[in-house]
Amino acid sequence: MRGLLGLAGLLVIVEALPRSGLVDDGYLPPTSRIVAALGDEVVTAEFWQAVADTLTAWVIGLAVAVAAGVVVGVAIGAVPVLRAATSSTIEFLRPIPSVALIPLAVLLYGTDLGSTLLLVVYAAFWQVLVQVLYGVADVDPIADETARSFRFGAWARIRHVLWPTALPYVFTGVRLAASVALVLAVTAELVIGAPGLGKMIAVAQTSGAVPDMYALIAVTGLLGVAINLAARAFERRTLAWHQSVRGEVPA
Amino acid sequence: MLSVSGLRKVYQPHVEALRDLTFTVERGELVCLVGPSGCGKTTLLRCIAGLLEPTGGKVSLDGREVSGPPPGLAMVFQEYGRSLFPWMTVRDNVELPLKQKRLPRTRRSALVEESLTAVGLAGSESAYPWQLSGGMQQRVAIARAVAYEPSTLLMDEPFAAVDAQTRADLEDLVRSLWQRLGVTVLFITHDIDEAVYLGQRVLMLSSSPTVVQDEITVDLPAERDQLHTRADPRFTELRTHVYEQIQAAKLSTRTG
Amino acid sequence: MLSVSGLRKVYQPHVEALRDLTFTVERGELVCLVGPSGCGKTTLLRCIAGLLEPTGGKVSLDGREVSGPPPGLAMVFQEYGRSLFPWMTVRDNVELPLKQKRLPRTRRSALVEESLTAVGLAGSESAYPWQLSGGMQQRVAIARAVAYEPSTLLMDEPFAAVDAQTRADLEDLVRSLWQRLGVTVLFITHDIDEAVYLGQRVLMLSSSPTVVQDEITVDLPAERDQLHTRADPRFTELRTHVYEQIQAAKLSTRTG
Amino acid sequence: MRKVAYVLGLPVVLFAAWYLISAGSESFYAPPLRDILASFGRTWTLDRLQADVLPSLLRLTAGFLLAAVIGVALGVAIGLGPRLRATVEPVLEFFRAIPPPVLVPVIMLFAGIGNGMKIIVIVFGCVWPVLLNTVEGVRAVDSVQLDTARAYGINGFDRIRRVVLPSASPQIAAGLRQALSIAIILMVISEMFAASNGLGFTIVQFQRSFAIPEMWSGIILLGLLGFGLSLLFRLAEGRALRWYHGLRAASKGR
Amino acid sequence: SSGGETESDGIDKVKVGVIPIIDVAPIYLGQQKGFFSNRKIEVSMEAGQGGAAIVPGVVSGQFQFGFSNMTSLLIAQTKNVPIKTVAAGVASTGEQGKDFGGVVVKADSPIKTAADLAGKKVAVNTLKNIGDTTVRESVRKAGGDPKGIQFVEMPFPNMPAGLQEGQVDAAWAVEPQLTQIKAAGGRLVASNFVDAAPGLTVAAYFTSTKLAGENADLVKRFTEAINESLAYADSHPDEVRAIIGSYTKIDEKTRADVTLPKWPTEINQASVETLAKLGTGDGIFDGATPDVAKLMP
Ligand SMILES: Nc1ncnc2c1ncn2[C@@H]1O[C@H](COP(=O)(O)OP(=O)(O)OP(=O)(O)O)[C@@H](O)[C@H]1O
Ligand SMILES: Nc1ncnc2c1ncn2[C@@H]1O[C@H](COP(=O)(O)OP(=O)(O)OP(=O)(O)O)[C@@H](O)[C@H]1O
Ligand SMILES: [Mg+2]
Ligand SMILES: [Mg+2]
Repeated sequence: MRGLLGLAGLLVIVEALPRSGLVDDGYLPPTSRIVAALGDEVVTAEFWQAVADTLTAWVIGLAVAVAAGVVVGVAIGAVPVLRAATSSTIEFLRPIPSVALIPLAVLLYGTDLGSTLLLVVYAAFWQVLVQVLYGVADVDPIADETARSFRFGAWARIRHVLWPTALPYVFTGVRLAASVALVLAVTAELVIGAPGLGKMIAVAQTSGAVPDMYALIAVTGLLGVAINLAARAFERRTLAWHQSVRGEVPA
Repeated sequence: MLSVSGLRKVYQPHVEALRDLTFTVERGELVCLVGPSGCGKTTLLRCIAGLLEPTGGKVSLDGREVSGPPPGLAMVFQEYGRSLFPWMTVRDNVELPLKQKRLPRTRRSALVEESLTAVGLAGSESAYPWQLSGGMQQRVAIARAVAYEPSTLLMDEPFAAVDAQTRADLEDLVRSLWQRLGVTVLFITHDIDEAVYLGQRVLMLSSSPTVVQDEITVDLPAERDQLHTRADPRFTELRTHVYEQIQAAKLSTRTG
Repeated sequence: MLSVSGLRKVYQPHVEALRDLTFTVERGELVCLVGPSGCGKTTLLRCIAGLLEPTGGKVSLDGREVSGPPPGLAMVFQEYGRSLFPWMTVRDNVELPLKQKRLPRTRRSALVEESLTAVGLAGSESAYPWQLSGGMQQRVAIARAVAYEPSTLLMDEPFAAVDAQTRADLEDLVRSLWQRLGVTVLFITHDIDEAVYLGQRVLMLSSSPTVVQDEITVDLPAERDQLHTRADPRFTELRTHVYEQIQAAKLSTRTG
Repeated sequence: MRKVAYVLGLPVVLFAAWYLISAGSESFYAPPLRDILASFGRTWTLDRLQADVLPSLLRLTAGFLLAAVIGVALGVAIGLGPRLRATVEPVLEFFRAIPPPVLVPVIMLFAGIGNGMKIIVIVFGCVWPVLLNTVEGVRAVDSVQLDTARAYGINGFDRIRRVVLPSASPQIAAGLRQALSIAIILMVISEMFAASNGLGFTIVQFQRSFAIPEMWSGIILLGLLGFGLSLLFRLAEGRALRWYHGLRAASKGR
Repeated sequence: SSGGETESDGIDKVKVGVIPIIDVAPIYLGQQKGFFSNRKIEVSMEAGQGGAAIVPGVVSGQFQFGFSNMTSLLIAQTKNVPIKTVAAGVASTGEQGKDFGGVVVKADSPIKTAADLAGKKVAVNTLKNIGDTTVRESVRKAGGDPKGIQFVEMPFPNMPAGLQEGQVDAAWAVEPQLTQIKAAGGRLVASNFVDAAPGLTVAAYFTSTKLAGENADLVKRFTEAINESLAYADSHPDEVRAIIGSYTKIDEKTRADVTLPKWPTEINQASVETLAKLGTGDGIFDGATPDVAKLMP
């Protein structure tokens, strides 16, 4: 409910800024005009096709990145030797921007989904990985010793001690990765021209169709909001035991 | 048989927690360990459980040197709160080690129920540890160890947070478990009466740098109960002896 | 004056920790609180400290209703380990509340040193809490409260993790502090002897749903010491009375 | 010795593999590593470093620090106030999902085309991991620690400074670590627009002018830069979080 | 996959990497008119943001053909990128003040002629490319000194705002931004394409040398189809204005107002030589000299 208030505030500001003449409405149109443009968009099949294309790239890319990030992160985090051996490589690869890999992606996949996926996975993977690494390091030694004293095997320790401890970190990682994946899906479409929202934005941009451009940008933003809502709901269910969730139940 | 010989532990950079500990505990024996706060009792227990690598000397259980947690061992940690998994209910906390032992489901539920009832927590199975009081949490940790039916049981001040009456009940629980299953028990406590009431022997540690200061054999009858045993004049004698030894341990370090 | 009237606390969704508690503690009084594990002692203390909102009834200190932690209050938590800040050394942990009180630096160092020495931790100032044994951690928490020179002192099983000798020393520390500063003390313990030895009055809580089961005034002389007071026949009488009351409390709930 | 072996081991193996596999490459866009390395020395001369890498580093530093401050400050406020969180979270999520390349032109409307714009772009991109991690870290502060602070009258700013922030610091460190590499990425992206110097600009320029070995050498330089910065970061983190690493290792047999 | 996919009925599927701007209207028109399918080519357009995606796509065979500006192609040639032009793309109208690209300033700007641009901040979409070399030429021709011009990179869509807000003193814009700026009161001070060379070929369609070698027939048919499209577009401006609406979001009014470029069917080789000379003089080829002949079909 309160969240709607926040969004409403944003809408009001965007309406007021151009109307008051603080910014030229040719460059930042008021909310009403953006909404009108959005209204024109949502009735076209092309628009929904674009949303579907973007979401497909997003879902697949995110799923691959999260799965890989978690598996690699837990493996590296649980085995100190692996961690020591890989950390320099990870730090080397991490700051390489996905956008710099665009020629490589196009080389391999053209404008297919593969191109977008390559960029999405590459960028989102690190988000999850780093969070998992920090989460794994957060295991309470007493909890771990308890598990060891009862002779839990490696797998049981991962599953029952390490994983629940890392879970809040993983959630943050997934939320970060979710938006990064969306950002890169759109960027890849924007630059490479793979079908999707990004391509539509690019077209609107080069055509100087400003309200359309903002309407499409708003759609990406709203997708982000929706994704976060889902993530939060899921978190409330799975982390009910965690201080961050239980602390907020009114006492 | 548990044997500790020449055990030394130095924490980095230079806290010498244990200097030189040597003693043995027979299979099926119940030995209590007392000593001043900070003398290294917890450190000792961790070394025995194979959780901590000693700086010198060695620990062996049934002839094999301990390098990791030996099978059939259960431990009640002094930090009971942190040793319970907050993401699991009480039942799951108690049941998890049994699952690791691959016990069948029905056996598991029976053991869980039994042990929780024994510590007076029947009815709290589906609460989370952080919804319980300190004493209740400690009892969950005890129930977990009891349900495990260990062959070696290490307990680190396991009754520190429970009231007198519950404490007496739990003492009797440990003794009956010990008698019934023939488990080797090493029991750390601050309560001298408790040490004498429970143990067959009481080991007294000096304050840091720690050695075994003294030990007594508790020559009370094997059948003990809260009322009569504690009223036994021999009981009073023994506890006075222990008290004096500890006093002496403290004084010796205080003066030099 | 601290007054608790009709206090009720229900944890969500439906654990009734406290049913109806009413009692008062005079300014400068030392009252001990005993009760079975899980009966709501900690809950009560949190309500008094203004950390927890009661479901019903009210708590007032010196006539003002408590809605947040009142000034001049110090508390020793049952979860001593978690109440120390792991990112600060022992010294900083003890000193932090004094900084909040805006005491000058020299006064602060004097208080820190004094209180750490009193609990037997001189020399561990620059260790981190997690480098200390359980009992030592608990004593840091006590030192922090003592150094604060509070006007109201709430202690939740503060000596649970220390050995018998240290415990006796700390008991005397609390009594001397109380006499010297005239502080109001509410002291939770599981040790009935301790309650009688320390308190001017002992409040006994029933088991859950909790009410005040009974209370006794400890009519022992104000000057107490470990040897003579505990040998006093009146002491034995009083502790027996308390013991029986608690027993009764337990039984009453067990049977119905 | 061992440490050095760990640090260099895998990269050496990977580079060797790349070298061998690419040795006979005919592909215009994936030239042999030999050529890339040869162009590395030629390309990244001292002048180049000064003219292009230095300004980039300055913008990067400014953006990263600004993001850290904003992320932590906002994160604490949001983490401590469930109501505030409920109100602003959707708006933040909204902005978080907008791709920086789309946003750059919009930011240019307000911030012009100078360094200010580039720094804003960096901040806008890398504030999120700091913010999210701070929020979560703050929410997860141990209740007993908070109660202790309250009971002793440690309130307001002091509570945040002495209890909330240190307690959340391990998670904040995770966020800063993420932000650092994102800042590098955004440095490149921001320099793709309206720049006339900078590492990102140079790489894009190489790409556009089909100087492919040079472009790859730039990407390698980016990696090295990231590696170097993360080394610095780890040093700083090791100092600031010494208590935490000690605490977490406390009983791991040391 | 050098030749695209050939269906069993002999139809070649061809992907063309284009930028979704007015310049490529003929290929869309040709597709609509059936100039490609007549020649058993099924074209589909892949709209990328620029050379970064199109050239690698063509080189790797992901796209069979691409669209790029001439200077970029010349740069590629100096680096031996294996590509070759196959057809003309778009050309300047050659009319001063009536071209599809030009340098504009704000109405109240002190800049009156191209010569005044010396020492000023001028926006171009990419540095070291066709924009800055041709603008320099305009300044030179107007008697100014192009050395002092400070070129600033700015995406075309941002130029109206950048000019308005004073972020730059002048902007080299193309349609539809050119019309937009003029509508907001902007003033044209130079037609740089016209100044650079008569009938300047601004952009061209190209393919990889590999495809040109392996599937000369396909390339030939594509060239024929595109040439037919170019000719058709050049003579049917109304249809061009209509088709632009199908792949861009330029509104109807602007579509009616924009200046359309010329679409000759031949690459004006002399103009390309000039472009190469200008670029060499400005140092955008890194000291190399492009071999125009090698690039030509
Ligand atoms: N992680 C550590 N790093 C450094 N010193 C430590 C560490 N853990 C324990 N010590 C030190 O080792 C000594 C023994 O600690 P230990 O916990 O074994 O004592 P204890 O006998 O269990 O005390 P208590 O009865 O108070 O629990 C103490 O002086 C303590 O400060
Ligand atoms: N956060 C919580 N959520 C739900 N129930 C709780 C919570 N905290 C405490 N309780 C319940 O309230 C009751 C009283 O708890 P409290 O901690 O006050 O007991 P106590 O008297 O301090 O016990 P002990 O002597 O064992 O410390 C217990 O039954 C406990 O399960
Ligand atoms: Mg201990
Ligand atoms: Mg309690």
